[in-house]
Amino acid sequence: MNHLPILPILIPALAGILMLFPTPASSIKYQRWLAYLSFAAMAYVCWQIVVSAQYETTLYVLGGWQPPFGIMLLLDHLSAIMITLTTLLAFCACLYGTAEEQTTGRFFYPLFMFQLMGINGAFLTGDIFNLFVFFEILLIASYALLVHGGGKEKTGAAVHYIALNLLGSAFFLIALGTLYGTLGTLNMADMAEKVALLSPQQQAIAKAGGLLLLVVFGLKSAMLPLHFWLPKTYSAAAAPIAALFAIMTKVGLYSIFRVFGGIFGNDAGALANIATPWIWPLGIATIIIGSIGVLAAPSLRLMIANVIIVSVGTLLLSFVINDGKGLSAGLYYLIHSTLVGGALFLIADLIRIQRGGAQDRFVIARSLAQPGLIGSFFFIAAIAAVGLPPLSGFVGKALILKSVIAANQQLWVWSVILLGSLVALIAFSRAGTMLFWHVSGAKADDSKKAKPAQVIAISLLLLATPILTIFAHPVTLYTEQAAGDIHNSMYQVQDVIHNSEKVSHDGHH
Amino acid sequence: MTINEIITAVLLLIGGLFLFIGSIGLVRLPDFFTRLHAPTKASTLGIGAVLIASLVYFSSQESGINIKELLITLFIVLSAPITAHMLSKAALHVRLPMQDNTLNKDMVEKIRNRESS
Amino acid sequence: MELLFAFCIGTLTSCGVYLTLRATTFSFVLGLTLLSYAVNLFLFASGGLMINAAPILKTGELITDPLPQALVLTAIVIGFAMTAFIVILAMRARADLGNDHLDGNPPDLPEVKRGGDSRS
Amino acid sequence: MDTTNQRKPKIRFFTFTLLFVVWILLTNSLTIGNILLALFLSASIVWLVRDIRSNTIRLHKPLSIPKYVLILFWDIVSSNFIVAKQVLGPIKKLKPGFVAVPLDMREPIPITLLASTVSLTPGTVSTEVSEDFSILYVHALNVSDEQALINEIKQRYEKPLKEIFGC
Amino acid sequence: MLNIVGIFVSSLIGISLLLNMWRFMKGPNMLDRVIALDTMYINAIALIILLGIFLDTTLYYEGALLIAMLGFVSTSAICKFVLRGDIIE
Amino acid sequence: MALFWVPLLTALGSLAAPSTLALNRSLRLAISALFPAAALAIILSYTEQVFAQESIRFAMDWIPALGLELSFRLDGLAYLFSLLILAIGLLVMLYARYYLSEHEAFGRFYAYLMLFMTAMLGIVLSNNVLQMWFFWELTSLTSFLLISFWGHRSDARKGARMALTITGAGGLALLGGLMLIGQLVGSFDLDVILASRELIQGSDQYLVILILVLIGAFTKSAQFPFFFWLPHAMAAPTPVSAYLHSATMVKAGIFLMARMFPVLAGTEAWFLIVSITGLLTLLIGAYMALFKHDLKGLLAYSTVSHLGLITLLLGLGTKLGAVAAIFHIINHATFKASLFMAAGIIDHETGTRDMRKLSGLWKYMPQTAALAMIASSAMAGIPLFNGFLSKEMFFAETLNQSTLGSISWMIPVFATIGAAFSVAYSLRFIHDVFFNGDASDLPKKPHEPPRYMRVPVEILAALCLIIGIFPAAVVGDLLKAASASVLGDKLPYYHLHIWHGFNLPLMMSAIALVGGVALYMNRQLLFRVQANFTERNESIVFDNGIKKVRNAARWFMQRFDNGATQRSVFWLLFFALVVSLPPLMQLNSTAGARPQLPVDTVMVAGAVLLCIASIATVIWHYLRLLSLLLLSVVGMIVSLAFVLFSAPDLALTQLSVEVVTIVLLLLALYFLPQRSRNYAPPSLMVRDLSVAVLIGGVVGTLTYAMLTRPLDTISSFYTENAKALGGGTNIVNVILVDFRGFDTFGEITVLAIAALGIYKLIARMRIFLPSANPEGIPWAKDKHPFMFEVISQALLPLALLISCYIFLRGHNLPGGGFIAGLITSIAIIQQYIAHGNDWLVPRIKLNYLTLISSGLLIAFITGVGGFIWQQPFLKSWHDYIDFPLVGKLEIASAMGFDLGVYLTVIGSSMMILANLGGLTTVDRLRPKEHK
Ligand code: NA
Ligand code: NA
Repeated sequence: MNHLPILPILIPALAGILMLFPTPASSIKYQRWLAYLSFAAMAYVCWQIVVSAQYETTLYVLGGWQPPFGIMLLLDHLSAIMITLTTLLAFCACLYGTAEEQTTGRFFYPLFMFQLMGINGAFLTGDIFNLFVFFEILLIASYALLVHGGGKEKTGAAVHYIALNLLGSAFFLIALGTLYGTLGTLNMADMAEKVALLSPQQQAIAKAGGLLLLVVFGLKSAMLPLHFWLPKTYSAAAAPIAALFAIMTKVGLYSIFRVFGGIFGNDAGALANIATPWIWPLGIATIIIGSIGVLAAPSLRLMIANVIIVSVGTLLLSFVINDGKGLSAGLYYLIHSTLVGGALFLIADLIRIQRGGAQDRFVIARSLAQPGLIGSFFFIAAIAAVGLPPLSGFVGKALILKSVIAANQQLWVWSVILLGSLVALIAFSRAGTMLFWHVSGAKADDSKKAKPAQVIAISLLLLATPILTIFAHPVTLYTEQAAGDIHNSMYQVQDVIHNSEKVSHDGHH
Repeated sequence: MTINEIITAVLLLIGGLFLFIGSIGLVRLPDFFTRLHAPTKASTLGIGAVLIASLVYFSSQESGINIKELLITLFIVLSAPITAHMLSKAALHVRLPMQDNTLNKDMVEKIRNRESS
Repeated sequence: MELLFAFCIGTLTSCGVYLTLRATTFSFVLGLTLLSYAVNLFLFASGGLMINAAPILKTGELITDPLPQALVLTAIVIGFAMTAFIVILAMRARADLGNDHLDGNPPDLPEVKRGGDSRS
Repeated sequence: MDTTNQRKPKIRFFTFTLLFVVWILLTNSLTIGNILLALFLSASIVWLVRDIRSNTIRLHKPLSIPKYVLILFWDIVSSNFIVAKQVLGPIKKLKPGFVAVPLDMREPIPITLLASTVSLTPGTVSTEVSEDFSILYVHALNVSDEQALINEIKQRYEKPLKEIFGC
Repeated sequence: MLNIVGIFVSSLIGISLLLNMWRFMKGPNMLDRVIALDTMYINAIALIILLGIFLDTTLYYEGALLIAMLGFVSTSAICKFVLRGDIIE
Repeated sequence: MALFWVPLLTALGSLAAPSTLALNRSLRLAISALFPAAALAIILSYTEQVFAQESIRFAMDWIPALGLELSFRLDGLAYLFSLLILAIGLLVMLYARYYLSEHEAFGRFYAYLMLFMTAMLGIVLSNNVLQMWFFWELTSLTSFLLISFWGHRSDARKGARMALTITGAGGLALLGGLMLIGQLVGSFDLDVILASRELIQGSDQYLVILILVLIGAFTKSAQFPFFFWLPHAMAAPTPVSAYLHSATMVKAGIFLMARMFPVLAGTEAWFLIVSITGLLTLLIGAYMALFKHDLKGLLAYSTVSHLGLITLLLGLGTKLGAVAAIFHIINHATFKASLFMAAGIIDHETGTRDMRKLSGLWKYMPQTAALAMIASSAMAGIPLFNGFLSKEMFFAETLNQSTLGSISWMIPVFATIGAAFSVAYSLRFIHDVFFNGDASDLPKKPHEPPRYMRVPVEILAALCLIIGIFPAAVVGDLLKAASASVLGDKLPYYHLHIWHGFNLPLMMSAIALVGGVALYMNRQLLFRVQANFTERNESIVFDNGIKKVRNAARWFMQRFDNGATQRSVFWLLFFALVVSLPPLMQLNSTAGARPQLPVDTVMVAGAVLLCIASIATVIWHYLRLLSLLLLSVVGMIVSLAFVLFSAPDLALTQLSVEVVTIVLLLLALYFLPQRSRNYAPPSLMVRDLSVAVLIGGVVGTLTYAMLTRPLDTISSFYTENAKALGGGTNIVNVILVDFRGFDTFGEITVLAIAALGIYKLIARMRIFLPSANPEGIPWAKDKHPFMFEVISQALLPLALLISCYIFLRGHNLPGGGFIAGLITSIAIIQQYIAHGNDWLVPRIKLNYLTLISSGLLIAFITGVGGFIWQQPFLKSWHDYIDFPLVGKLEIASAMGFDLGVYLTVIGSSMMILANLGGLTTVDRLRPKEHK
């Protein structure tokens, strides 16, 4: 029995559970070691997962109940990428948090672990209702983490974020009800098969349900006009949390890929690609609004949040470009933008801490305690984020640009992506010069110097971007497989379903 | 039509009627304190008759004695008076108006403060 | 019956949605609660409506679709957790921000007059 | 709070028996397994709630309980009909009012039972008990004779309760 | 005959519920509404029992039991709220 | 392979300077310089092959998905540029050694400089246009670092940002152009692209490609209208200006035009765009240069002008023009770099670059003056200096075209005017600085610079002379090789001689010379004319432009996203409506074929109650306690509906959750205002109402459409196997703990996390505790009514027993861990309400957190139990075991799982409620009568 697919869910879950038991006096220390231990285990699991997905797609049937009756996990290239990415990002964020955030409120580590459990689960599950459950896990954990540390700003942002997401969950359930009420199944691959067989009247109902899922996932991924929560939330959250949240929009995007590529994909008959006509204009608009937000942002964190919105728009486009053939490029860009986004939030936090009362606002303030170190971090991250050589942002954007073939798509995609980069360039150069060089006479506060854990965390994240550039070839090979898996894994599960229908259940022991 | 069924039907009718009368009382009675009496009817004879009807009906079948009805009754009998007590406490506390012809109206402040004489 | 059921769900949804659009946290919670009733009923209905067909196995009886029921159960529990969280958050917001406006900073509008029951 | 240690087991035993019987009736099964389970559950629950008890009392004449219950039952039925007539008849003729019933008992449990009894019989509701447990304030739907009502409550309900609890 | 009685009684209870609702809407005080709600709970219990007889099943009785148990909790909590504001103090 | 080392060496060199902190400067310079020197040696080693018009290539796979490979090519043009980059780079490094003061970050400067060198080499050596772009943008970045080297200065920051923005924007346009070419040709390989002239020029995308590529080139080479960044880049240290802004980076655009010349040039569009841009740049630069008082400003505009000249030459599209352009690239690099260095020396030694303050320096630094005079003569195009030769070629070319038709004569005329200005500003540079009276009030007492600081200038000035006198011998082969790589094998006939006889170009030169001197003599007049125009500071204009854009963005964002939650909520709902309405319109009838259930009085009554209650909630939502009661009504009806439609488990769950929610809301309500304010104007309410009704309509329609259509689901599997495989008769419960136990595992995790989160929220919450109800009546004195206490205590054991019953039967009959857990919680909560926190806490001895973690752990362990038998997570197991005395009992792993659920539910709900309840107990202001 190969338990590999479920380990990314169980390891953080177990760690989180164990952290809740009453422990000896230094319980934070105990929790931290548990966290490190589980990250070490996860590192090994990720390695195994990446290798395993390379030569086969693994189905994990929970409780031994064959699809479509039981819940099923799906380990393919796509989920392998997402899990590994999450683990890396989460490790760095967690490491950063050991410097300070672990003690600014209770349950930092357990919530972090549960958050991971939710995210990993969402990436692995092949069952749409189970996806809902994991969404809720990651959401409730994110709510709790968002208010970590306390304060007005966080509370206000949390109200906004949670209010929207609760409504989103309501629509998720309506969508699920509609889909179950027409397709009569919850396994995504089974749904994919049954979608094509619907009668015209049922198609209309299923389409409404399917498109409601776009609302849900669009909200999570911060697609226009559902993106309003993002700047507020990300800029209010404690730094390691904000960094971890960089993966949250990707959960929404991932779900869009899986559901609208897999269930309502090219094989869905009359309901094929139902989301595409919506994603096109909205993706473009997301980039535009994000870019305007980048320009308008009065503080670094707000600016980064808007940069993330731009990347969301870009990723949305990568999904619809050329009927899904741009997705491989999109996945490369997804890896890049997640890690860089996370790094940027951590860097912004160091800047905020060292600049005193001015925080990360673009106003004249005291000099940073470590301008050289943080400046270099910022410069590298900015290059990557803008999409300039020699870092991975350039590769990602170029890959996406290259994947556009049709002339009318080219005009739109190229102009918004390139203009978006220009805006980012302007904004980042302004931000950098403002924060690092435009300093008042006030003395730098040396007591606020970055702690080693923080520096290591940021370095690790930033290290990823040159590595992604240098090893772009193997990475793109993997993402190509992953993009293909959106369809291939569905076929594979469908085969299993057909075969298990023939073979009678081998029962219990 | 067995005897059990007839008893059941009669009890159901009684129960239904008293539940109905209780609800009418709730509508008709003039002030809060008089309305407080309405649910006691419903929660005693009304629901009681229905529960006994059920007890009778199911005991005729071979599923054995069903005490869930008794348990429900127990709960209602124990809790309804307390509900009424708490409600009237609360009503006295917020000084709800009562009908002018209420006897011993002057006693109200005393009751409210739980004085003894 | 189905029409009546659908109408009730529609009404619940409308009321819930309207309340979630109000400006105070409490109204939002109210709306959300109504909406989750609607959603739960909706999800429940996705398996069809049947009377006297509880999904408890006896012999040879008609049984309604048990799956939506299991889903609704999960949804109810999760909904409860979420409601609890936002209720406490609303309290926290009032404590931190000083009022119960959804945004913590109410627009400077004169209060719109309202009729109706003033007692609470 | 508990006044003596001897009283506690009695209440516990009463609760235990009640739980045991209820369980057996609920599950409607007399297998050894179920009996063991019933014993285990009843004992555990009694043990779990052992501290959650602020008032306790000894049953003096437990055998009078059935008689009391029968009286109560009869009163409920009869007064239901009386009150039904009042409710359906002309409302304006009703003379609602508060009545103070002086109490002879001072223990919380019997008083609670008395008050409950009063409330259960339609037409009267126990609204409050004075702080020193000396007066039970009752609201009645129709008070034709204040003293008669007081006497009825004392005679019909308080007296048997006093007997049962021996106070 | 039991069927006819059942339909009649259930209609009676249905109307009772509507009457309760009328009182609920009319008020005039919050506590009047609480009584109305409490009476509704009683009627709901009756309705469930009736349905059980009607469908010849005891599957739904726990529902009635729960209403009996829980109705008390919520009603008393509301009273406590009116009395003290803080229900757990 | 060796070619690959050229950029790599300089890249490695950038690490050398910063990593040799301990050594002295000269040594550090020497070590650093080794790297470019080695690179130069490699380039030079290919001289023979290049002059023989061979191309040296090196290629390595990198990102095939992108069509990007590491691919280098050394041909004549690349050779020429590499030479310039490395040789002048070395000179600049030497010069900078003396230019930078002691406290400045020497290592960092060298690192940036050599990174820049790498980028430039990358551009010129690339044999893949994408790779070329890669390095192209790197030059923008590194030049940003170099210009902003003195980041504490506002002009440096602004200049750097402006340069980055303009060249970066151009770079993005270029990327677009190159991608288009790549798609058109099917490859980014330069060899392939250069062989695709017909394909590209014949494509209907040609014009787009041309414009995009030219935007890239023009921004980089400071062509009109993008030239303004260059003068502001002069805020950079002078070595940077000498290197980037005269010799190398600004030539990258020229290089690009030369590189793409074979495929893009020769069309009408090319000619019109490039030549007119070049001409305008030439004139404006020359004119502006004359009016700059800043030495470097003068040189910057002069550079602009000369870049315009080269562009114009390339724009003419003739082969000879291209040769002349390449020749002028060489010449301009030599004289302009040396002039910048001279200006740097002057600045360094006098402390100012303002020509109004400088004068008579001849006396103090005659050697520098002499060198500057040589270089300016070259710039002015005086015979014997190299600038003269290329200028003559330029004049000749302007005469040789007729593309503008009857107004073609304008080009040579304007060229001559430009040349005259060139003479004038060169004269000004020399006369105003070195002569023109005596120096007064200079910040420093001027003297000659350190010996070795002058060496680079000497070398470059010497080159100006040598090339000017022996052009063919010195640069003949180089020029030929470079031209050949642009123009192919058939080079036009040209000769590099110092003397071409009396001809029209010479006439033009003479006119320019005389005109230039005249212009300079009458400069005061010109200055006065110019003074009438307010001087545009492009930096301010640019800044204001950006600021305007930013303000517009801010204005827009404030309107679009005012941060209001309500607006976001509205958008969400609106979007949901917009996506779901169209499909429903395709539904031609709402009702389907499935038979429907009949309606009776009770159902109608229930529906009426539900609708009234929910609408009343809307109407009275601002009366909070009332809305709570209404919610209870709705909840009750919903539970009844579950009962009616055969869902006993749901009814039980709904009921218990309902009560817990009410208790929770009551607890919360104590701390919240009792009434809501209404903030919405009527118009907004109408809008909200419409959206609400429409969404309700959509959901209702969906419900009806769904309910009335036949459906085939997977659920028969559960019905058939619940008993046999799941070991239970309550199918819903079997699904929850077995078939879909994983959902339940997630669900209790959600509950647990919610409890943790709420604990966090409650911690350190500062709350407002009202001391009286909203009507002003103080709270009742009787905290715990005794009758309530008595009955609550009596009910507790019963409630617990019932919860056990519900728990144990759950697998076969309605019930289960969740409901049982909630019942237990409610029973405990009831005790809290009756007795209060203080009384109960010491008596209840439950650690809710431990309860949660134990519950989760039990569920977890039940789940992983199957691992031992090689079974998947949550593999269930059940069997009948014969116990002695007791008999056969069914034991199922699902029970363990359900126990986990049970404990977690109790722990979570109690943690939420008890903590919230306890919130007031600690610091509650106790009323006076309670002592
Ligand atoms: Na409290
Ligand atoms: Na001068």
